[in-house]
Amino acid sequence: AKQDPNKKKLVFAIANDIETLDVQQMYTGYTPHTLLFTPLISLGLSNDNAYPYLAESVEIAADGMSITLVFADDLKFSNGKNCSGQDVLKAIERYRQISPYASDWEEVKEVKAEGQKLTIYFKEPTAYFLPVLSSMYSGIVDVQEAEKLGKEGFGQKPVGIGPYVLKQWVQGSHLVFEKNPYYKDHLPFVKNHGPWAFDEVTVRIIPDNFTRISELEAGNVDVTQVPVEFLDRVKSNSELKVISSVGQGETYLALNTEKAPFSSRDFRLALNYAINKDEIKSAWMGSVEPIYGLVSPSQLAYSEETEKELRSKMKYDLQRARTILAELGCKDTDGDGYLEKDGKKLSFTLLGTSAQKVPLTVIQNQLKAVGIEVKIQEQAASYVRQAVQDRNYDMALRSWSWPDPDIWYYSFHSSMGKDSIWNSPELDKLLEEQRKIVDPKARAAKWGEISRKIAEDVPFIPLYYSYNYTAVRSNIEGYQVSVSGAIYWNDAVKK
Amino acid sequence: MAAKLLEVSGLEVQFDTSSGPVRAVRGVSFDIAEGEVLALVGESGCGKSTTALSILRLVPRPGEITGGRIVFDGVNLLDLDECSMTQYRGKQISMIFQNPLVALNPVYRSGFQVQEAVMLDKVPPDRAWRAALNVLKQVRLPDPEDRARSYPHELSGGMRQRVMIGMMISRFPRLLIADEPTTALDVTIQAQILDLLDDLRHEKRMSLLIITHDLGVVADIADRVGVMYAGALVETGDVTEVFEKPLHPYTQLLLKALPRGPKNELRLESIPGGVPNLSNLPPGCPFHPRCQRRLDICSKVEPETLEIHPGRTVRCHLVGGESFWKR
Amino acid sequence: MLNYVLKRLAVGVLVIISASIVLFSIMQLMPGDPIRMVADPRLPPHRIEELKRAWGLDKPAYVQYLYWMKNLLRGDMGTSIATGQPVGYLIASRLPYTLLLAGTAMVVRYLIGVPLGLIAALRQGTKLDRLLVMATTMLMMIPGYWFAILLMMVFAIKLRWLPISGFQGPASLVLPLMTMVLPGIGGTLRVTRSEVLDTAREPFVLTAHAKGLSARAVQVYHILRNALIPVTVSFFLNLPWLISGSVIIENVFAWPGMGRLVWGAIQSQDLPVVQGVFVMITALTVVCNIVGDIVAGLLDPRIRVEIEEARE
Amino acid sequence: MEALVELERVKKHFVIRDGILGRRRRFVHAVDDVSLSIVRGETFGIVGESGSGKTTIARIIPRLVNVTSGSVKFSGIDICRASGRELMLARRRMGIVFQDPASSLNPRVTVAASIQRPLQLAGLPAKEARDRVREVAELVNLGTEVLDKFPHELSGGQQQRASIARAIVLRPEFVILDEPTSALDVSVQAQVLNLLLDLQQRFSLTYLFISHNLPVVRYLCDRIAVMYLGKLVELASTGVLYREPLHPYSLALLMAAPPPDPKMRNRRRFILTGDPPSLTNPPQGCRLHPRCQFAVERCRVEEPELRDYGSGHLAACHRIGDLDLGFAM
Amino acid sequence: MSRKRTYLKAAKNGMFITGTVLFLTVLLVAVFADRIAPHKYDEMNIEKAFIPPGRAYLFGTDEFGRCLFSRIIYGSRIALKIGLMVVAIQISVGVSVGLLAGYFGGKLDMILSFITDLTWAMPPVVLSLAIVTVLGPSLERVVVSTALVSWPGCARMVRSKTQSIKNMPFVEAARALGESDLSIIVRYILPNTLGIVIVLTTLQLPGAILSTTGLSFLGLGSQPPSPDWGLILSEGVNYVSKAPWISIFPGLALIYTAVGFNLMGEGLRDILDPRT
Ligand SMILES: Nc1ncnc2c1ncn2[C@@H]1O[C@H](COP(=O)(O)OP(=O)(O)OP(=O)(O)O)[C@@H](O)[C@H]1O
Ligand SMILES: Nc1ncnc2c1ncn2[C@@H]1O[C@H](COP(=O)(O)OP(=O)(O)OP(=O)(O)O)[C@@H](O)[C@H]1O
Ligand SMILES: [Mg+2]
Ligand SMILES: [Mg+2]
Repeated sequence: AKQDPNKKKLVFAIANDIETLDVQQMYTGYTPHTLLFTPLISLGLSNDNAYPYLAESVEIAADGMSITLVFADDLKFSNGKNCSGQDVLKAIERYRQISPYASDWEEVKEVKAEGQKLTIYFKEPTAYFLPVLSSMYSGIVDVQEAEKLGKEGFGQKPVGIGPYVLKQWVQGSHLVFEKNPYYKDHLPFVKNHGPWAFDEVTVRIIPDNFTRISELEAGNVDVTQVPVEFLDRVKSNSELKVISSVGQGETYLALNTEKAPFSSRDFRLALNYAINKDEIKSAWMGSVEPIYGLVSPSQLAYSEETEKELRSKMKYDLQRARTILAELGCKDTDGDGYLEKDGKKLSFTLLGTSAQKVPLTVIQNQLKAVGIEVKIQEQAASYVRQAVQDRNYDMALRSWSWPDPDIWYYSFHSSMGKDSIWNSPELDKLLEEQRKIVDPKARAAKWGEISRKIAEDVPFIPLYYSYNYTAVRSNIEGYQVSVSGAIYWNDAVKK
Repeated sequence: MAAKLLEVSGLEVQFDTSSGPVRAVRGVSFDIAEGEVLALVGESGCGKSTTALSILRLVPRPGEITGGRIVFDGVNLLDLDECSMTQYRGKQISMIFQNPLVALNPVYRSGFQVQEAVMLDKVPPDRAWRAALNVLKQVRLPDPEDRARSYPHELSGGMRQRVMIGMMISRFPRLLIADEPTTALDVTIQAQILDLLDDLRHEKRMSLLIITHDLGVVADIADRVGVMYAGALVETGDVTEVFEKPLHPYTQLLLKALPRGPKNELRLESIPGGVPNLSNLPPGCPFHPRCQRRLDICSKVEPETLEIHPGRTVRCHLVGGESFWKR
Repeated sequence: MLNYVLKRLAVGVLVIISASIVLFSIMQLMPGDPIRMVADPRLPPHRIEELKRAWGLDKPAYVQYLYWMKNLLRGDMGTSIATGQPVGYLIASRLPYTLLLAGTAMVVRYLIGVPLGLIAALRQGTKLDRLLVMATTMLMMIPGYWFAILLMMVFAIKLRWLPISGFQGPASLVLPLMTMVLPGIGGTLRVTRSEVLDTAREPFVLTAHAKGLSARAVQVYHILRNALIPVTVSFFLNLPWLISGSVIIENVFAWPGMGRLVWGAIQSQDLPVVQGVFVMITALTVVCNIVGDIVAGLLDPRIRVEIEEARE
Repeated sequence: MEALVELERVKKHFVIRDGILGRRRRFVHAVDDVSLSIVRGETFGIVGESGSGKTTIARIIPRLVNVTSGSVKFSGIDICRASGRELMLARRRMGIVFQDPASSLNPRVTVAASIQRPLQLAGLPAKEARDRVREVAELVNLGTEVLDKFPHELSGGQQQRASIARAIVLRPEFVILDEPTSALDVSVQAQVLNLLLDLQQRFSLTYLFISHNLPVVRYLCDRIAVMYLGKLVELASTGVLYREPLHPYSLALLMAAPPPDPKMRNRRRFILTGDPPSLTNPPQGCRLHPRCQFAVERCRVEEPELRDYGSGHLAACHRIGDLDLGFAM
Repeated sequence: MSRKRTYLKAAKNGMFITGTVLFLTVLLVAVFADRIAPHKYDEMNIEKAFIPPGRAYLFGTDEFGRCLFSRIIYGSRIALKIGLMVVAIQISVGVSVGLLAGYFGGKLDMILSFITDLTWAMPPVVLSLAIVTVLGPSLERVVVSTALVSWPGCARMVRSKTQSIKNMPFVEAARALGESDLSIIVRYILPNTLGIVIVLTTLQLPGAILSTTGLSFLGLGSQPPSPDWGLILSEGVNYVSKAPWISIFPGLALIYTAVGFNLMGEGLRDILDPRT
């Protein structure tokens, strides 16, 4: 019997238009990039260790001063050209030159290639480096080809090493991929190491949620992200399966600590007690989980104890918030329902993006309950960032996602200049220390210390980390999912 | 006297406007003989154009012919259906309008507009074009070949009016209605057009119904004249008779209101007041508020049309009855 | 005539340049910069400065503009900061879809709107007339997103007659087309209706009747012919408007058009793309205006004279 | 005899700009080298075909348009060079009445307000102004009930009387009447003409009366100027002009309007052929020559000058003397 | 045309009456919003989220358990404010430009006409997107930017009307009386362009409301918890499958108001048209 041709096809749908296909030039990566470029290593299904992926083996020196990657002898680019350690080195050099994130490699002292072996030497032990190697940004490009095609040309016709190669790209509409016959990876937890079971993979760009979910339900899309508003609907559909994963990172409420009354720790503490994170969760249909520390469960260096401890200390307590505010001399003198301090009404702006409408509105409402007026201003994320940098704000919702908590380094360390929203010599020291701790347990403990320090000063208020939902058609089986939501399609088949 | 070509009797036209019905034409009766020129005069808004349009059954909405008969060559036009009426328009009766700029379609060449008319008689296009040129020559359009290829806005007022006349006589109608054919034109051009109309009428043996408010034009071209006031025909008669011995006070005053010499020779007789509003006519004779010789009856009963002798009628309480003979 | 067009084009170029300056200034006023718009927080400050320098964003605004202009004259519209792709390529790959949708929408809209307007005018004051006007008014006022979703639910999801989104052949065109066309019909209907009514009141129509043309002939050759002049012109005046005005529809139907491109570019302050699209649409507007004038001139000899006189 | 208004070699060329940025210019010689003077107390008539420059002259005198060259004097004041204040004062001594009564009054204000406005501008106190308005309204036979109406609620005759009232409310010496009756019905025209005569007698006004209706001009005017394509072709006192017109165009005008008398139907006619040519491109030589049956070669090349043929009878024609155009009218 | 006739025509014009009635209801609702609405527009009750329309909540509740009926009632104030503000700005810019260009002509006209053409040629959506993105989202900015790109139509119309009025005898007479240019523009020309301006206003109002809604939809307009219909609509579409009523009711309210204004404008046009 002839096989249904549809079974040999897989269709993804994504919401965002994609940028260049050159992973070394892009700012943000999406599904198409993962098809074309395979990361050097994998953090595994539970984000606990470094596993081989594109590299045949990965070895971290005990002192944390170097990482050695070995590649298969028959490693080939998607155009069939052999890829030696030297080629990988060239790709890394190109990355360090042109990628916006070249600074990820700043702590690297030297990279040496020897046959199919590549060794990365650090200036100091570098714990945070694994996520860099495990991200698709570290995908290997054919530098020779890139130089031939030029920056722009290569972005449209990339040559790298991934399970698929680009067949067709209709701007703004969809991309079609076909199998890369030369592909081979070394993931330890999958059976199939070649291209996947699908002859053709399509990635469609469908910005509107309603439309995307409708396409999914109609059977025209196999895999897509599900916005929480559509979760009920998708879950109730027996043809679909929902994979939920935990986002790596958190959303927090940044406070302008250089400006009264946010310069007062007690005031910030009062705000902390006034905000009910559980209510945000329920208003957002459970799609987020309250967080009190700095590390979310799917990140490296997470510690449950720290989280528990901080929760009991920092939990929502309306009464306490009111008491602190009263002690600070905030009083409703004119009976408008809002407090005044020194004759000035407590009225602040709250910046956030339009995607954060729910938490913004809930926080607005909660602060109203303690007598603080909040004016919401929805802005693009970069404006929020700029406003925070310029200290031109009262409160702002900010968030980020990265497998390693080291990302906080960029928000705190004094060397970040204006990007550092809060710093102190002790904090600087702690942040530098955690970078060098290679042992996961010890590193988690260090992060506990940092979290507690922050909870003490309350320079900002951690709010939540989010769940991500991905719908996959039920007739697709065999894929594996990591805690952070990465899906390994190697063994997947369509029934 | 030649046979009557057109007989209009008791014509009533009403406009249903938002401020109530307007009786634009009230019981108008007149006739035109073959080859005769009848002029209708009267002040603006007294229903002259409406009367003329009624004959072609082209009274625009919201106007409607509500009564009377229009007998053309023995056929009551008001009984015809729209389709047969089209057979009369242009072929039997045609009409030229006051302002030839707006009365010609700006997007077609003037020659085509004549040709289009000729082609209605099942004439093939090329012959129709030649016929059109011929007609334009007859109406004394200079350079007819050239002008026929011009668009209306490229022609002067006089030329346009000639194209218009050409278009309307191209199918040899038996009656030509000319609604203020010269009002929009300069006096020197007016003279040319009047001359042309007069010539055509003789050459083609057309009857002519000319509508104007210029008594000079009437005196110049008409055989007979009808004077209208507030939708009614108040006096008809032979031109010389009416001009010499007007019977209706309105006609009399009108003739005296015309300046005929320098100011120091005579003072103009002015008629007090203005033309009444047709939607709100005074009771009785519509002229009575302005009439210095009005009787009691004038403000109560509208006078009947009185035929003094064949072809001479008047509609006034002062004429006929006892009061007339007493004077 | 050619001379006239050339002169109009010259003014058009002036308009385009001024428009691009206006937009450039507006975009300069935006707080933040395109690099920050697209980058992760992982990007440290010194790296941002480096990238800005690489893109020439550290130069004074007028230098940036002149540079952009210089490249434009060489036919190079620059490179998108956010996506790293050539702007010319981005626009070229989106324009056909936009033109296909907007162009067809305009044509269909007029094909439906003009006859309906004619019917309404000929039946002026009747129930049918009122119904047509009312119904199209309602259509005109329905919020775009709403309408799009409604149509999608009915025709694509419930009835499964049409594809939901994307472009997979002519059938995909139907829904976006309907969303664009239906609200527009009202406008076309009204223009046609009032033009026909106005023309019907013109004295030359009376002339046409008086010379013995049948009612149908008068309607076709004298009323319609003249009334269609402004209607045709409005077609060309509306066309560019439609091209820029479809962000929402393109989003809903995942249509790979310019609206989405420019919307994304504005959000990420991708100046080269915004400028490129803007200039493109402005140019299209200018050209459409000129074409509209020429068509009007061809249809209406009175206008033609002005054009020809201007030429000497 | 004192000249109230004096025009000396007045030219007015309108520029019609077109092309891109108005680069191309064409000239309309609306008034071309016209000299005339209007004597205090007289009614001076101007006749001529449409577009011959009559209205332009009317607009030149109060400087509603600036002359291209030449000088305009109003009671000794050089209007063309007058300062703003002088001009304003001079303008207050003139009144203007236009042809179209319906658009002569601001449709958005009442008739009373329209008439009162000049007084207001002249700085009269409101109460006094209102009295004056009532006074003037009586003069022109406008009932007080009419004063509070809007222009469109009035009949044409009433509208025209209202605009006459506005023109004379400042007690001017000089009134410009630009075809004041041509939009009116015959019966109403007589009312207005009588009113004008009355006013002239009472206030010893000087009129400039523009019209193309010959009988009316003859009725009202003491002297008449005939214009053709921006040129003054003949100027004479009314009686003289009617008795012995010198210029063929004057004759054509006089003969063109048929008298309201059927007996005159078979009078001798003199009809100009052809249409008036374009003003942007007037014919060489005598401007009338393409339409004039008496034209000879000289008329085609040489432009005739305006010459005095005795007792202020001016005419510009090469063939005066060769022809006898005298008809008893 | 007398005033009485205008009233009569208005009384007989079905479109105008329907439009006026629709508009008046919106106006009344806006004025008495606090009395009509059973809840405050920002009163949250997260346990009561997503209650479908019914007895307890006429239009149901939204994701925060806010009463949708109350929000829409309060929203009418914003809708009217948007419409009137956009049109006010647009008309005042358009009218001034049109009057100046039309009256003075010459160089000034050339410059103003060029600016008008320029604004006309620029894609309005892109331009107002850019403006609002620059200034940051807020209702006022959306309003201003929408108005700033939509005045050329009005300017053109007023310009040509001014050109025709300025040659009317009554203006000429005014000049002869020594009226200043400013006085002529204000006293003589402006009042006479009022007719078309009024018609234009009512016809542009719904468009103004709709286009600001479009911008709100793209997240550029009012900020939460404002009961702006556009905002409710754009928030509601997220829940279009879970709670369709959140987006349906503001949509209906929008259509209701827009159709009201539109019919009123069309009606007014008929009424003020002297030919009918
Ligand atoms: N379309 C119309 N709608 C309403 N009333 C009309 C219409 N046409 C004419 N009338 C009325 O009919 C009356 C007669 O109009 P008509 O045009 O026949 O007068 P007229 O004598 O030809 O006037 P004029 O000398 O101004 O041409 C007018 O008073 C007018 O009120
Ligand atoms: N503002 C202007 N711009 C350009 N041309 C003008 C202007 N005003 C008048 N003209 C031209 O000047 C010429 C003389 O016009 P004017 O109004 O003085 O003539 P007229 O004798 O009063 O004519 P009518 O009898 O039609 O009123 C006309 O050809 C006219 O087109
Ligand atoms: Mg008439
Ligand atoms: Mg004039």
